[in-house]
Amino acid sequence: MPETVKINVEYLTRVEGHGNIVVDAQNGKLLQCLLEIVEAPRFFEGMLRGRSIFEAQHITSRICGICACAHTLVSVQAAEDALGITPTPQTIKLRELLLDMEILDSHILHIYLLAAPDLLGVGSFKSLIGTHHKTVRRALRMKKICNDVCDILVGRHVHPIACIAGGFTKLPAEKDLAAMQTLLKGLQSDMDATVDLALTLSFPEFERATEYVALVNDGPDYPLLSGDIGSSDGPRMDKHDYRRVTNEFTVPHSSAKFARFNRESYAVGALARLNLNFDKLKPAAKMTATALGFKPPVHNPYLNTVGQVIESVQCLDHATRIVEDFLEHGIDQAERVLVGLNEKGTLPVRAGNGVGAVEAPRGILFHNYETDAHGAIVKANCVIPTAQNVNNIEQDMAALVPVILHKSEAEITLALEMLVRAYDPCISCSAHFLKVYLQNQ
Amino acid sequence: MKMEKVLITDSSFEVKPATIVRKRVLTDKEHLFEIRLEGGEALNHDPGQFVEVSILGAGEAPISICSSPTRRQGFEVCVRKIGKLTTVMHNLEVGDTLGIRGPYGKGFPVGILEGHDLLLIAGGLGLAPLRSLINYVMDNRRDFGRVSILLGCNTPQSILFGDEVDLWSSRIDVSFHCTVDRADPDWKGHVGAITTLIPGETIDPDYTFAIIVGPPVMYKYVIKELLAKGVPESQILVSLERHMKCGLGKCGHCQIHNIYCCQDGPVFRYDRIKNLRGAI
Amino acid sequence: MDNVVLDKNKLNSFIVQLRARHPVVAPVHRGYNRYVFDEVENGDQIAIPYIPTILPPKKYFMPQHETLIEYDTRLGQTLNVVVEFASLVIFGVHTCDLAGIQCLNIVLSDRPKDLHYLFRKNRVFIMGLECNDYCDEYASCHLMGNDLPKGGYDLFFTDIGEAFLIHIQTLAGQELIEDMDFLRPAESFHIKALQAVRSRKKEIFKNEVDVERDEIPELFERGFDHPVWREIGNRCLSCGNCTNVCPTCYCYDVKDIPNLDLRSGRRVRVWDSCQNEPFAKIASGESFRAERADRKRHRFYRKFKYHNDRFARYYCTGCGRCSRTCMARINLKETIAALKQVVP
Amino acid sequence: MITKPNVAFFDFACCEGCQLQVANLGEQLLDLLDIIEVVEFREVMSEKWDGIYDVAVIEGSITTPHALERIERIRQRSKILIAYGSCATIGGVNGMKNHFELPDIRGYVYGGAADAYPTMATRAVHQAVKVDYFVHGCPVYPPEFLEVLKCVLAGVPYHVPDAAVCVECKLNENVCMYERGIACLGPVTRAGCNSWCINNDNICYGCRGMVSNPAQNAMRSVLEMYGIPLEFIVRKMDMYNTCRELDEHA
Ligand SMILES: Cc1cc2nc3c(=O)[nH]c(=O)nc-3n(C[C@H](O)[C@H](O)[C@H](O)COP(=O)(O)OP(=O)(O)OC[C@H]3O[C@@H](n4cnc5c(N)ncnc54)[C@H](O)[C@@H]3O)c2cc1C
Ligand code: SF4
Ligand code: SF4
Ligand code: SF4
Repeated sequence: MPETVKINVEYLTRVEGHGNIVVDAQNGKLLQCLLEIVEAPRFFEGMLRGRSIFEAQHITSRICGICACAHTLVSVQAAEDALGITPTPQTIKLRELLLDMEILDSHILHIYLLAAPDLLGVGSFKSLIGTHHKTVRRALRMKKICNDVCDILVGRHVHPIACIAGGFTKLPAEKDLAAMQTLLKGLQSDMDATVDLALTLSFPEFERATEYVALVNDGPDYPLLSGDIGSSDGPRMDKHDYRRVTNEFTVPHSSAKFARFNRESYAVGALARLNLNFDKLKPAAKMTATALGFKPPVHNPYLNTVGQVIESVQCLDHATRIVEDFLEHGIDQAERVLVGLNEKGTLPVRAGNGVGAVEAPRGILFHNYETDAHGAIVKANCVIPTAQNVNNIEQDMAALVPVILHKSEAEITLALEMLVRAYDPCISCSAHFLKVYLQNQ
Repeated sequence: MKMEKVLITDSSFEVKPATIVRKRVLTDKEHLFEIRLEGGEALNHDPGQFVEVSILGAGEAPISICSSPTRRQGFEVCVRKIGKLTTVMHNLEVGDTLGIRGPYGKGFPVGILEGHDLLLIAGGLGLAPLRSLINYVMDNRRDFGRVSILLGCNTPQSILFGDEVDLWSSRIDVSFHCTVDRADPDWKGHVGAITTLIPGETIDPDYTFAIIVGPPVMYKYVIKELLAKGVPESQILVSLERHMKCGLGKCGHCQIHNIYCCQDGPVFRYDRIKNLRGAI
Repeated sequence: MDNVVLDKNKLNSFIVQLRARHPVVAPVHRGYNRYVFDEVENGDQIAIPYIPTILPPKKYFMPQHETLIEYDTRLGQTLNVVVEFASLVIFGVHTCDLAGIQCLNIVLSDRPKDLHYLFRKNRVFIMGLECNDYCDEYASCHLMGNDLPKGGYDLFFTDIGEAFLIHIQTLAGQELIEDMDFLRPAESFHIKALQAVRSRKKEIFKNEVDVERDEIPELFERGFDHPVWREIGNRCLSCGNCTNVCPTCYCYDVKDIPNLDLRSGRRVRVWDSCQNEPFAKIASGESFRAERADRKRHRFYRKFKYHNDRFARYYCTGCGRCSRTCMARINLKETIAALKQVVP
Repeated sequence: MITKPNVAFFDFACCEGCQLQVANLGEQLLDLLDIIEVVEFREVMSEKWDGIYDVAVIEGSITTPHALERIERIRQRSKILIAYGSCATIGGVNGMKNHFELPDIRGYVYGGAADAYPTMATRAVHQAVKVDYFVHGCPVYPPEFLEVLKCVLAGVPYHVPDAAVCVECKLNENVCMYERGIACLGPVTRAGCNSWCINNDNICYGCRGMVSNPAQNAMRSVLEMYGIPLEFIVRKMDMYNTCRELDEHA
């Protein structure tokens, strides 16, 4: 019974980005329990300084290739907020479609390639190819379809091309919409099979109630693209007040910033969204939740993966409806925006301060740009979902370790790795945004 | 639009299947291959012509035929490893197959050369194409007048076809000189640029054809020396290397003004191209 | 042969009926100044009048990427020469582009023949369309003698007001429209209308540069060292646009594309451009047209001299594409005009 | 090929989007796995390998002394090393920070804690160790990646196209952005992406790096002609190509 354990998982695998888990327990007493973020810092916020607000999307998309569309969407939202541009209803619908595909794609990646190997007890998706060949094929097929839809809509999924501040440089023609519809239809049976797979998985039992934070709004739809900041513990806040929610602080062991709101920590992501907005799910997603025995509020972080399955159903459903709607009512091609128009200062720019808040696959994501009168960025701040979650993950680990301390070191390690992976952390993102404020200005 | 696909025959892009029957490592960069067309078919080439070698997956490349049509059943090519095709080719062994298109281009006009003195000048890998003519001349020695061979190389180690070079240099009916840019202690011969060999040659300008094959930089200087010796421009022949893709006078890469190196050349009379800026 | 008349309001039926036999490609408008030849389903999708399409119809004779050969090395080094093609009708080809196709026909049937090109050529029906007025200021079709039709089509359309007068030049063209009962035989007033169009064109179309066509060979004969080459060479970005859009450029590269199994694959031909840096570079690194001025000059000489010497025909049709697409605003008309200026 | 070559993927400072492009190949990935043996791919695999890598695929730029040591170690263990994605091949967006004084930018992002995060000027991988193959692009263009991989497996060089993006742009029948008065980096950027961005009505941002002999003076006059401030294009050029300076001074 190794009541004394020293765990040091370097370069945690199957998460996006680099993180280490450090646990130090002696004689049954937990001395240290950390999730270290060791990703090389990339200084995006610094690099944005002096750049045109119209370039912000292109640059910030490169923060994270996994949720490049979410960064794009939040960036254009913040830029439009700063410039005082209101997107058209058509633009908003197309952006919702893009976000649906992003979340779907990311969830599929996480469910099948990152989480499933643990749950099915193999080392990685590569071993799955042997043991669960069909499953792997399905996963790759689903990912490809999400990508193909994004290709049609914005040129590509990783670092989308056509989605810029103001709208889209290119709008789908009717045959493009028809192609998307066919693709999405083709996804349906694979989605059913995904739910069936989820039914066979069993998750570790562990509960720890925490604060859940996600976008909320008054519309009828499950809020992903816009809204206020909602919390399970407190009142609704305007997105411009995001700093009062995130309250970031640094800790010595991590290059990510930690966040806390009404309690010592809070969680964002699929679980948070479902705990706050479950009622707005479409019937298909609700039925999936019932089938999977998911009844909010859910306090088991491992079930984040189940939440992702439910959201995948929701996103597919929602995306299909958008495409059908466009097929019925047509797309106004006149709304295309011309890129780079502002090279000669043709668009009105102003000194402003804009905030974007979007539900990225891993949770609420904020971008905030302050511009000068020429539309150049003077200050930028980005708060990444994983950065908000890290604190909560450590709290979870601290609660979990004492309970499982009697197990073997390998078992403890696996349990912790699985816990961290359940949050689907995107460490590359969070390390890019270790943010501290201008000390000398 | 629905596309249909058909097989066609007699296309210029078709290749003749061929087999490597002998391989000799000349240096680590240059290998010599003897190739035989399937069914023993003769290539029927003239000295100075080239073939397009095809290796599926690696592409095609124009390679000079370096053997004389008077010798062997097959033909030989000497290949320097530099890119895709040439790298793959170096890895081929005896018995391996490849595809051949050609022979292409206008080679050395042996009919016209007959009865004349020959001054054969090769630099580096230029010896490969010239070797086809040299051996042709050796095999028909009495049809020609005086024959001199001038050879220039980087280093003694980079001399290609060493055994044959020895043979030529030992023949009494051939005058042979070799020079290297950089000598080593064992080198007994000449050191310096190939141009330095020319003044020492006894030339009867009216009866001499000078034939030059070498790297692009070499031509200008050698021609200058030859003209100084009084060799008429119409009796200086050069073989030019150009980027070449098709060998069919279409792809445009090898074009020099209005001539196509692959079809109108690679061997040219100097007087015909001297006014084409960039040719030499 | 004959002339028939197609009422403009029947263009749609015409296209729909054609389509029943062969796919039809025609100029379509794709946003800002972007005209392309693409497949159409009906007459409404066709953009007429139009300024020359970004790429000329040569893409249907010699596609940008074209499979020449398919192979499988498990079967040895033998290969299958294949042609991918579609029998189709190209509708609405301007006279300059008809001339372009004729130019390509000439070079690519010169020995050794390019069978891939010729195979497709024999399966394409060409329907020309007369320009009653200039497309824009870049054209120099009159100078090059291509503002009026000179063959190269199966059917040729002229807009004579309410209707198109169709000149039937080939039997194949005749057969294509045989069962179209909405076509009427041309009457004498139709022919008069055509003559009226032509005489109006005489007033509109004039030499676009102050040069006579017959003077051109001379200009190039003595213009090799003209400073204009250095001047445009200094402005050129070697983007290759001018050659890629030219209806008479046909330079290409050939390369192998193996499949993922690394055993089978294709040998493909891709358009190449003499303006590209590596075009005339050999394996040892020397480039024979390293200077942009040399490359620009080479392009112009291919249009106005080299091919003329070989095939007795200009390889510029006057379509204006190269000038239209050049971001550095290197203009063919200005270049010819400059060439005429004798330099002290 | 008798045995499948061992291939390992490593990431340095980057967004990991290029690795994701591998997963995005879809079922084609399974065909790929028929010809290579992926032995390490941290993003999606837990397995580690301690032998010699036949092929190491490197994503990301070298930005810390620790990374420099790590890439050197990987180089020693690899027969073939591929720089994969713009961060690796040309420094990419990470290079932008080179334009700020390092202490300045560190201070901006980390405030007082700056010293805890050692960093150095961003380097492309070839500016740290020898690189055998380059797959440019931000993100990489999957068909090109497969082309390069096939060359690697066949043991032949891959020639990165040294023509402008414009070539592909025209083959795809786009109207030139300059015709609309908009600056595009296509003319100085090397082709190979099939003019991805312009096909989607955006401009080329130069993510693949510059052609070997960019017409810099001509480019400048073009910008002048269209009334586009030079500083604008320089800024845009910097987005991906700042690390080029390290090559020039090398
Ligand atoms: C008439 C003629 C005769 C030749 N004879 C010989 C010979 O006897 N032995 C010999 O070793 N070499 C010969 N060469 C040179 C040989 O053709 C090139 O080295 C070969 O094409 C390289 O092919 P690759 O696939 O190995 O290289 P690639 O991978 O195709 O290219 C290597 C580099 O060379 C350039 N290049 C590409 N294609 C060509 C080309 N067709 N010609 C020149 N450069 C090119 C490319 O830009 C690239 O940078 C001859 C060339 C010509 C034109
Ligand atoms: S040179 Fe220019 S004007 Fe002449 S045919 Fe070619 S693209 Fe048209
Ligand atoms: S849009 Fe850009 S890439 Fe395309 S031709 Fe113009 S400059 Fe070149
Ligand atoms: S068009 Fe330019 S920015 Fe876009 S992928 Fe290609 S090289 Fe990169």
